Amino acid sequence: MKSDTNLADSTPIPSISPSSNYLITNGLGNTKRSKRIATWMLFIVIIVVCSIYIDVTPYQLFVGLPEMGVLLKEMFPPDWSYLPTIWAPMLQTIKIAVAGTILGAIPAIPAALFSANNITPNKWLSLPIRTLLNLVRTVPDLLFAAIFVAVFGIGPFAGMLALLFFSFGIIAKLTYESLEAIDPGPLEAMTAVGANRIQIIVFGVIPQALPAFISYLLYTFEINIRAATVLGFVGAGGIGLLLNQSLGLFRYDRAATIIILTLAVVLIIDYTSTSIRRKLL
Amino acid sequence: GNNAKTTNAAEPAKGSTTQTTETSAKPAETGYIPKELEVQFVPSQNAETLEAKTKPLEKLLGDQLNIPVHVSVSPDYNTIVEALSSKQVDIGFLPPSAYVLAHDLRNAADLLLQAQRFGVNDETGQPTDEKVNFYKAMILVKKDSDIKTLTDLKGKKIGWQDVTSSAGYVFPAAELKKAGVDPETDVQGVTIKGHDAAIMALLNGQVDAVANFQDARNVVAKDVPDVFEQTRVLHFTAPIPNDTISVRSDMNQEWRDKIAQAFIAITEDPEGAQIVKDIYTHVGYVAGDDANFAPVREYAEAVGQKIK
Amino acid sequence: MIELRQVSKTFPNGTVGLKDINLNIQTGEFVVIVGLSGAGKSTLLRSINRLSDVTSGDIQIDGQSITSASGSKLRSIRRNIGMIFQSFNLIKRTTVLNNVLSGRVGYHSTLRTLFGSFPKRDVEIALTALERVNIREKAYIRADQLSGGQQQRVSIARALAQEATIILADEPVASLDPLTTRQVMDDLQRINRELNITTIVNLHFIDLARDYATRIIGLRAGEVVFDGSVHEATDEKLAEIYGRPVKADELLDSSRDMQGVGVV
Amino acid sequence: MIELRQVSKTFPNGTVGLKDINLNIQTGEFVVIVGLSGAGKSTLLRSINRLSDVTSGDIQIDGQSITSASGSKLRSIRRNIGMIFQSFNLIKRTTVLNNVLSGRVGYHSTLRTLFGSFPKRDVEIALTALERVNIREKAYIRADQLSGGQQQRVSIARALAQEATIILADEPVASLDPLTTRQVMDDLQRINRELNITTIVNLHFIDLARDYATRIIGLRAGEVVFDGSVHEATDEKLAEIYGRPVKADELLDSSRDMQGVGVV
Amino acid sequence: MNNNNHLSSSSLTIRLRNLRKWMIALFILVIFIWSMLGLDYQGFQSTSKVVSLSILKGFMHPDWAYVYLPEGEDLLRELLETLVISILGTFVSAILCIPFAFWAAANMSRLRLFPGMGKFTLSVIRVFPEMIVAILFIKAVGPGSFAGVLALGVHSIGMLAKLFSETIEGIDPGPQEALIACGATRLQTIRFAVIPQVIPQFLSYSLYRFEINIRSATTLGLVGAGGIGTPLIFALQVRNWNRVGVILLGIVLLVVVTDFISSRLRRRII
Ligand SMILES: Nc1ncnc2c1ncn2[C@@H]1O[C@H](COP(=O)(O)OP(=O)(O)OP(=O)(O)O)[C@@H](O)[C@H]1O
Ligand SMILES: Nc1ncnc2c1ncn2[C@@H]1O[C@H](COP(=O)(O)OP(=O)(O)OP(=O)(O)O)[C@@H](O)[C@H]1O
Ligand SMILES: [Mg+2]
Ligand SMILES: [Mg+2]
Repeated sequence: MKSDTNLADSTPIPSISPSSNYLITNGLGNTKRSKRIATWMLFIVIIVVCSIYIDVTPYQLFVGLPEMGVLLKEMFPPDWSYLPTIWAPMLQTIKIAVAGTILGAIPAIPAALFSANNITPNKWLSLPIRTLLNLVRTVPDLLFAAIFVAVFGIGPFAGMLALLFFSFGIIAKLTYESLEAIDPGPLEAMTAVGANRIQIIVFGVIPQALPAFISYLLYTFEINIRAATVLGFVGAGGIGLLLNQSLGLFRYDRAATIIILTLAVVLIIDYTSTSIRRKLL
Repeated sequence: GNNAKTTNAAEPAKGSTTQTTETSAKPAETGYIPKELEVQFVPSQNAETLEAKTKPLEKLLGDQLNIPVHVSVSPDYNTIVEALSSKQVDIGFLPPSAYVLAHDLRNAADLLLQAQRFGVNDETGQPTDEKVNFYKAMILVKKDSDIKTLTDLKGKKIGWQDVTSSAGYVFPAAELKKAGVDPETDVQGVTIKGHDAAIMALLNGQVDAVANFQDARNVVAKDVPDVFEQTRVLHFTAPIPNDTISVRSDMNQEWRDKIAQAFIAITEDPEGAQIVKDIYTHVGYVAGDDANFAPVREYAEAVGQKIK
Repeated sequence: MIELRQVSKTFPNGTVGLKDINLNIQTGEFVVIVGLSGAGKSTLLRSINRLSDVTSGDIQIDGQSITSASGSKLRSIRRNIGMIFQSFNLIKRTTVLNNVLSGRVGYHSTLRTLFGSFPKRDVEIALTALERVNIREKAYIRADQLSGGQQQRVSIARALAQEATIILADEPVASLDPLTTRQVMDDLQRINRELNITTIVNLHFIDLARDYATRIIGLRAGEVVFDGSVHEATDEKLAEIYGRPVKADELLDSSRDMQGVGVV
Repeated sequence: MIELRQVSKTFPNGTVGLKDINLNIQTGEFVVIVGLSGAGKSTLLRSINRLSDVTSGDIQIDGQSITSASGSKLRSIRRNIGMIFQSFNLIKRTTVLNNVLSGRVGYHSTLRTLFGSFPKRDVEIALTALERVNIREKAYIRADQLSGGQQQRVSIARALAQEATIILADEPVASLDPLTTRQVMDDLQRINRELNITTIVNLHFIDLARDYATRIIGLRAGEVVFDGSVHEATDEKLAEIYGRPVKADELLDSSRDMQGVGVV
Repeated sequence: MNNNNHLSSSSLTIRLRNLRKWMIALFILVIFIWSMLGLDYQGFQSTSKVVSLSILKGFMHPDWAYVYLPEGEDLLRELLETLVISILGTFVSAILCIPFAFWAAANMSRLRLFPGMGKFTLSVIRVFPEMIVAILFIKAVGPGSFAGVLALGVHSIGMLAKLFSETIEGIDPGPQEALIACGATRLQTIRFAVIPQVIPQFLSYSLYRFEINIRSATTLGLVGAGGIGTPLIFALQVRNWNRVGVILLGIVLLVVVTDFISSRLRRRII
């Protein structure tokens, strides 16, 4: 293998004999590997301890599965005669969800930009905003609902506010995380042409992050449509209340009707939004 | 038409009259013999203080029955009825309507005991020291309201609870109907979740009347101390039976007796009585009589919630 | 004028990128940086407009220290430095024209550019720049639908449209065919001469370097191992840069005996 | 043997990538494809191992039609075709060694490779391949911490480790210095000769093409405009490929008058 | 001139595209206004001042006694249970959703119908109300934390798999091509070219879901499936603001701590 030695000679790298090189690098690979194994072990231990703590019984799940079938069977056939009753509440729910999502998404944009480490390296700005986001996301929607009802009285407005805060927290968090994952190349290019921060955002960040943002917006909207339980708590009517009533009266066939209508709404929104997105981007 | 079996803890079920349900046809000696007991508690709506605590009762019952007892709490009765019917729960503290549904609709539970609470003084809304096994619903209006009778409610805005709530909808609505006001068409109904929220809505003038348990104003009084001065009871309904203690329908008769005895024994012990009162606001238990629940069925039917 | 004083750069993983670099580049020079792959050429260019911070030392652009500048001062220094990236760094999801126009944002107020509206003049500048690199017909196509060389040309057009006084080009012709290579290098040379624009180019081909450069800098393992005019860059000197003699066939001559090629 | 019969390819956006291509490439040939940027060189290579489906026509590899193969048959054809990508296509977030090892998955059952464990022999093959392109010392470094040329070399090592009978290389030396360029091209030539491996390389430099190829194919706007031996590839023929005369200075000769340069 | 022609035709397409953008913006605006009009804003309520004050007072004086009770069922232990349920629930859903995610990802299949079916399935799972999922599992395994784990786990498949599949759709196709060109099977391509690219995002979404699950404890409380939710609902129902205050404080602390740890993890992974 004359050529091989020739090649090795020509390299500017100091020639370590191949075998020792192999050992060194392989050793490096091993420590990484054992670290990874340790992480996995720790993870498994945590899962096992947790399972024991709350008394997980897979066997019970297995023998209990047919019981679930009993209930699912009761959902069919759906009670179509219930459809006229649920139209208006569904519409109401959509309205609340639209307003809550959009009003939550608008402040979420600056919040996300200020929280992303690669866009706002200033810790003194990002930390308080992240903390605020944490707080907003933490407060259970029930509590939001209770507070807003206390201040604004029962009705859709209080429900919308509860959704607004929730949407704000979720969209901002997801967006800033995907902002942190964007390709830094275009940002560099914009930095290099002397763009200021806002220009970097407009030209380097937004084109990259827009699809994710829209996707999170729709995702939140969908959650909001289904978060109707909260709306029930604030007397905003909505589809969640009817769902609870159906369950309370054990009318699973009506619950099925509600689920199917919700599914239809969600699918229609999904479809229109993807076609809009395709046109926009 | 449901002439369900009366299960009486004090004198075992020989006195059963017309036995229509399948489950009760079983001989008393057979049936399910528990090795451990799964108990779930669902509060009825007339509680002003509640604790989501289970351990004390687990201990009290366990001591009495000598088998392991596991107690859980749930704010929603649907799950308990479903769990009873799939035999995942052996004993349920069920609100009246939930008991009727579980018993009539699912054949999942039989009545064992009924809880007693202190009565409420109609005038002051404060508790008396009389132990009763029923409570009432009421329709509240603002003190200065010009609504004086039930018929005045025509065309007004009423805040109901869920349509499944005995005190918040079924009883008052049925009596409204009796008085000639159709609760579905003659009034403007608004569903409000929570008796407290309903009273707040009344105070804020968002609704003209609300249906509540007696006397839900005590809950609101923590925030609005003069709630009693601001409001007036327009109407009290017929008594609603208190929470039940029900057992799964295939429970062995001997064990039914044992369990009933155990609960009664707990309330007779001062320490036990205190615990049960603190957690569930129960002050005693009496043998349950399914006949007491006839009004629940009747009223439900009156508002179009016929239980098949 | 670009001045580097004792510039060093060590990456977080311990790799030494640059080691004690001292350079003085006069206005209007056409400097070509050569060196092995991994020698630190990209790192050097990226330090000059401070895309990567140096570990120690100071870099001055026309007397202003870019290593200590910040805020709008740093931005205005950068606006005058155009950069062509080795990996193009295009905004893939927008059109070619928008990519080129983005090179002009430094000239406009934030508000104006916020809505992506540029004066007609800017659009013309951008289209002219695209014409120079022969892809004006792709102006309204999304950048991710281009071939490798076409993407590289868009990145060049962006730097041209920036109308900077310094151009840093990191292997601007790596993916280009000889024709376009010549065109691009000629273009760089022309603006260097006509507008007296300081130009620093990383190149792999010594011949190309000799053709265009007024000065060649050789890097090896992060150190400057050669710095001189084209005429001084003799084969011996190049041997130092590449760590061994550069054989005739590595000069990419066209007349050669294939059997005589070394390494086989 | 690779046979292309009336192969055409039109992209969804209407761009014509290839137009009615007919080619016969014998086992052991060293073919260099030249052409302007955007001529369709990458598209042609990607069609041969069916990374992009052709619109019409048929491509046969050793008598088997890859255009109609599927499932495990398609996979086994592909396993015998190594590819070096213009844009490297490295898995950035894993180590260099893992990248190279991924070239060997075709030899193992899915189950075995799922847990990422390769036989010792494979690791040795991978390390040898890295040694050939001079970056063995980076084996345990994450691929995104490499310089451009280093990344290109990893991608070459991956194709070498695959031990294929056909190698398709899409501008394998675009980001490499002349030294490494020669080494890589020599290596390709050596395995082409010693192991009789059919090699198809896209190149931009005609000189390099003339040095290594046994046959040169010229593409222009998706069509084959030249196909012949190195000796046939005269300057006039090249003029056809590039659409105008190739001037002396475009051959990257080292002796030339700078003022004479054309395109300005 | 040819050039001019070209220019004008392309500026026309640009103008058309802008017009379309404005139309869509207008459409969204109209929908927004329509929904705002349905909101029936009634302004501040007469009791809002007293009530907010009493809520605020409750929050200012949290029920510290509830933090730790010797006999159990205090804040700390309920939070621990919530944490454990969330960990297991997240684990269940993170595992279960991976096949769904690949099923629904459009770039993992040549066919259009197949991922379409996957997306539809996920939509169905998503619209299935949490309540019903919880009831289903309570019927199977009885009330308690295990039912909570299963309900959380299965319910969140829909969302997690949707986010995962979008991540998969967004990856760089280059490495996949490289693997395909080596003759790798579909699974091998996924293992070597897809997984390394999506792992950080997967973990990030799982951690995010973990956080949501902690919050969902309130919903689970509705069905008595364990954790801090039930005490919170009870406290809310009887307007015991001091208790609500201390519970909220506990949840906030728990989420902040887990968020801190998870962002640490994320940084190490990326
Ligand atoms: N982000 C990074 N982290 C760690 N090491 C890096 C990083 N970027 C580059 N390096 C290392 O620094 C050295 C110099 O890299 P640089 O990119 O400057 O090389 P180059 O001369 O441009 O090479 P090429 O011609 O291959 O592009 C290389 O050894 C490279 O591996
Ligand atoms: N995904 C795509 N969609 C639409 N058009 C494409 C796509 N990929 C390539 N093209 C177009 O097809 C033509 C041929 O592209 P190809 O990548 O084969 O060129 P090439 O000869 O490899 O050029 P280069 O030397 O610049 O890499 C180009 O005009 C290009 O714009
Ligand atoms: Mg470089
Ligand atoms: Mg190409």
